[in-house]
Amino acid sequence: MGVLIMNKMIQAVLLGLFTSLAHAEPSSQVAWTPDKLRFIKQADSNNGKQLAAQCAGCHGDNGVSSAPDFPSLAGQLATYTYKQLQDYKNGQRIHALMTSIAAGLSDQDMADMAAWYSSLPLPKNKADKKDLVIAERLISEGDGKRTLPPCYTCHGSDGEGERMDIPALAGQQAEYFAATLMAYKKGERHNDIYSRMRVISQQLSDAEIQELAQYYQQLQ
Amino acid sequence: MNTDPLKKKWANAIQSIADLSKGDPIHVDPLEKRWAYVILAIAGLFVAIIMIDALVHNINPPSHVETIDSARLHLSKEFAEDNLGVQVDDNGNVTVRIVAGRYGFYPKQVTVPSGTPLKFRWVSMDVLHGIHLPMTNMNTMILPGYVAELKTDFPKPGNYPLLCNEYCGMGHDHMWGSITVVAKEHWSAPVKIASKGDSNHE
Amino acid sequence: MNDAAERKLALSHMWIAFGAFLIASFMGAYQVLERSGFLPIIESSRVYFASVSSHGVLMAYVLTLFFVPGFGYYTATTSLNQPVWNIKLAWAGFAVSLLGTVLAAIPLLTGSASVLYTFYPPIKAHTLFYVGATLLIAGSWVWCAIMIVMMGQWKQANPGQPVPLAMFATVSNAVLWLWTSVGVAAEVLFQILPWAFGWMDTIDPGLARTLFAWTLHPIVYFWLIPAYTAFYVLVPKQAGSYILSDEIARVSFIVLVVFSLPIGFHHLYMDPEQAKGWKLLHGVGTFIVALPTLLTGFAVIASLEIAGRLRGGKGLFGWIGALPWRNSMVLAMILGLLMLMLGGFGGIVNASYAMNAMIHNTAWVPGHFHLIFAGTTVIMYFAIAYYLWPILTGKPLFSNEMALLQLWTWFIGMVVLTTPWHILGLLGQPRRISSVQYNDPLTLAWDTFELAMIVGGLIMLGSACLFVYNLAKTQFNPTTEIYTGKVEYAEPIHPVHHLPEFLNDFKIWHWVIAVSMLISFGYPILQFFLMDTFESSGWGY
Amino acid sequence: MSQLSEEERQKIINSSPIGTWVLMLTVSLGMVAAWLFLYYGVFLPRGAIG
Repeated sequence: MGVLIMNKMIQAVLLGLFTSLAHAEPSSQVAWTPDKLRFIKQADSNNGKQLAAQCAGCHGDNGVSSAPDFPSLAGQLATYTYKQLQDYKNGQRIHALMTSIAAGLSDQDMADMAAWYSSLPLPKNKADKKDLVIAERLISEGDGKRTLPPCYTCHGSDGEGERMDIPALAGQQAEYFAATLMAYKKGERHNDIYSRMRVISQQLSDAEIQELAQYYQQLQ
Repeated sequence: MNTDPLKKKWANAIQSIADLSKGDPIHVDPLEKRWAYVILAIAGLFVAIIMIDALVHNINPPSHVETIDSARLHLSKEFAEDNLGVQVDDNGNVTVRIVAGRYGFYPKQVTVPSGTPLKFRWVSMDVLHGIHLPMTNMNTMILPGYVAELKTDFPKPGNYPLLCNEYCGMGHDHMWGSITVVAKEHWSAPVKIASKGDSNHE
Repeated sequence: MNDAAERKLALSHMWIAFGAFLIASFMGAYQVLERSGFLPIIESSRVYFASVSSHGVLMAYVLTLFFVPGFGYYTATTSLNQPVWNIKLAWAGFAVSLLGTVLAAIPLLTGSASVLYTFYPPIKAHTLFYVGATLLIAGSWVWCAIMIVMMGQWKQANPGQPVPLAMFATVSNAVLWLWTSVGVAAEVLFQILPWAFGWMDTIDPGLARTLFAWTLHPIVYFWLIPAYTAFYVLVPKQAGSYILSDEIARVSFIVLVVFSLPIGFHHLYMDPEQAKGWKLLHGVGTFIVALPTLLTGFAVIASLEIAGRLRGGKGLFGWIGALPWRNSMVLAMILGLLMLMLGGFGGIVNASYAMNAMIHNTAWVPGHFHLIFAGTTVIMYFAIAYYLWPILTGKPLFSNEMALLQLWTWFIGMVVLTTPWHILGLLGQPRRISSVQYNDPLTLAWDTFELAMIVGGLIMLGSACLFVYNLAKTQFNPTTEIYTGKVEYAEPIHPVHHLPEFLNDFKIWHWVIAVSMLISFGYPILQFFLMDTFESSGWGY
Repeated sequence: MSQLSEEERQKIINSSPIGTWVLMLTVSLGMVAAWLFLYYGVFLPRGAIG
């Protein structure tokens, strides 16, 4: 993994050197061609279940994480999980552990695990009392003045996600959720094609991000 | 297709037109006949104006039949993420490349010169979109699988909202960006720096 | 001749049609309120787009695909004076269309088919919606077959005789609809259904839009021909006048059928998947199909002029005031022609090739087609219903006063609704938005027009309710009065004894249509199989 | 309803609809004017398209 980071650095330097010629790499190598979608649809979730055993430590036995900074994967769209694993492997998304883990996985492994997690029910967390008006407003109406589409238009009215790879958000760990949006906002995470999520998160205040995280964690 | 019946039908047709002279003539009021000439003349006028502008002055709707793999846009060279927006080639031709995807335009904002021929190349990364700049003729459908190319110019400087004008899903109302048109003399071609794409990625 | 069976058949069709119409009218009123943004409580894109989709399907498909056959069956039986051929089959067609309507309504109303009535692949609706729509259309083909058979039977029984104009017009519409529905049928059967059922992974939106364009223009004339039929064969009689020229009327119907088919690309002017040469060809054809409408306008107004002069109207325009304005059929035609004039102008602008860029997909477009369809077409459906209801139910119309009020309010509401719509279009407002989110001074100018549209929309909703109320009261009023009137068709000034075959049959015209469709759609469809296209997977919304 | 003799009726029925002719002519010329205005006054000034 150290090697990978080194590669990244070298890449950055090279890009810096030949600015005129250089083309930044795409934010993901994954493209949802009909073949790729069929490949994911036909994945073997039983094999995925066995492979996923090694992930339980962080992501929970049934893909429901107990550690606040690790995401729950249960009920996640297979396309989304698959794309994240690919992006880790190809270096478009960086994580101390995941980068090296993904490096050891084959396309088939990734598809199978993604299929297994998508077959599990979304996590359910008990709601706390405090009302989340700001989040509800953003999710159902967005904010035209900031060109913020309502969250539900892409992520679904029940946070269930949407084709092709819009992630399900319902029941996600609040801390992880907030950290992710903050990473998008700062540009530290950038594997969203055409920077769709970066553009949106840069319009959100930190407070709004916290409330959205809370809302989706308790959404069932 | 077997053409014999076709021939027969036409024979009949011609025969029956000949019959007209025998049978009672078609009843047409003289004024009605004159009215028929008037409407032919009106339709002819409109068609003539449209034809001349289309064939002589090249005033046509966007009809550039070109296919593209919408699923792999971000991996293509032309619509790679740091190749979008306004570009000027060595001959000074301005090309604007914008990707439409639910629910936004990428890039969200571009600045172009007024009174200058502009070539827009629009693509969709997902479903049907449409694009219209109110008070201009910048109007085209964007179909996944096709490049919508359109050449136009904007006579009046100003800030124009960039509206998606084709239903594309629940967020359709929110799908908009903007195009800023600045007077030709105040406009300068954007300097393309790879570090833009670079910063996106590190 | 006892036509009780035919009357039942016609009534059943028309009640489904007008039931759908009433439901869709409430949706229309809701939509004009919602999209104004004045009532934040009712703002909801989910409900709005479900409503727009249902409104479109109910008005464009259900209202028309039940009214046209209902009116057609009764016109056939009364003008030919022979029973409907194979009435069991007619009921079967009715049942299939009704089943299709119900099946499509379920996903539509539950918001799982918010793809608008033009389908919009690669956005994928619930499969049931496509199945329902297919059955709805398939059922209507039965009517086409029966109309064509009945005309054939009549011609055999009356060799050399001119087919009554009313029947000729009705059959022209049956022929038109058969040719028209080929495009959408091909799209649904070969692209959408296999894709919706998962037998195919992908769909080519370019081909789908091209095939839909095949249907999208002539379908408008399928809706409109019953109105023109009434203009020619019912109104003059009601006004106490005559058909100016039976032959010119036939020529108009034939030109409508033949030229409304090969011109669908004026719906694709702004599309990238067709080349400009083809668009120009279809554009020229579009101007040709305006001619029969202008001829019709002249002929039917001339019939009114004769009526007015017979009633003592003098001078250049004195006849206008002398017309029987209190006859619902005559009033409806006058108002219908006014709306046809306004909407027709909008249509000519749409048709004008590159100028289409000025208004494509803006509010101008719904402004235009509401004038032509909800205006001219539907107001004549009203008039026909007011005329036929006493005949079909055997009871006098509940209230002629109410009918006149209803027609006037429909006209006024329509003008108040569509004028701002056209202006908003020129100001660049997109047609298919549920709310205005743009933070831009340019778009703030839209508000006042939205307000006017609400007024127009509410007037029309009231008018729609009056219409259905009047029909229901007529039929279910416990009255002892018996109405024994029969349908009376207008006579031409110069009776026709002999007609050339091409003015008395469609056999020849089928070949003309086949050739023109081959020319105008052959390569544009073929190209998708020649160039290498990239098809789309299905998307949700 | 005015009383007309039969030949008066026939005369009216067979006379040319001059009122209609004038009416239609006026309307259509109005349309031509409006179309030309939109084409040269609104469409073309909004920028060439091709």
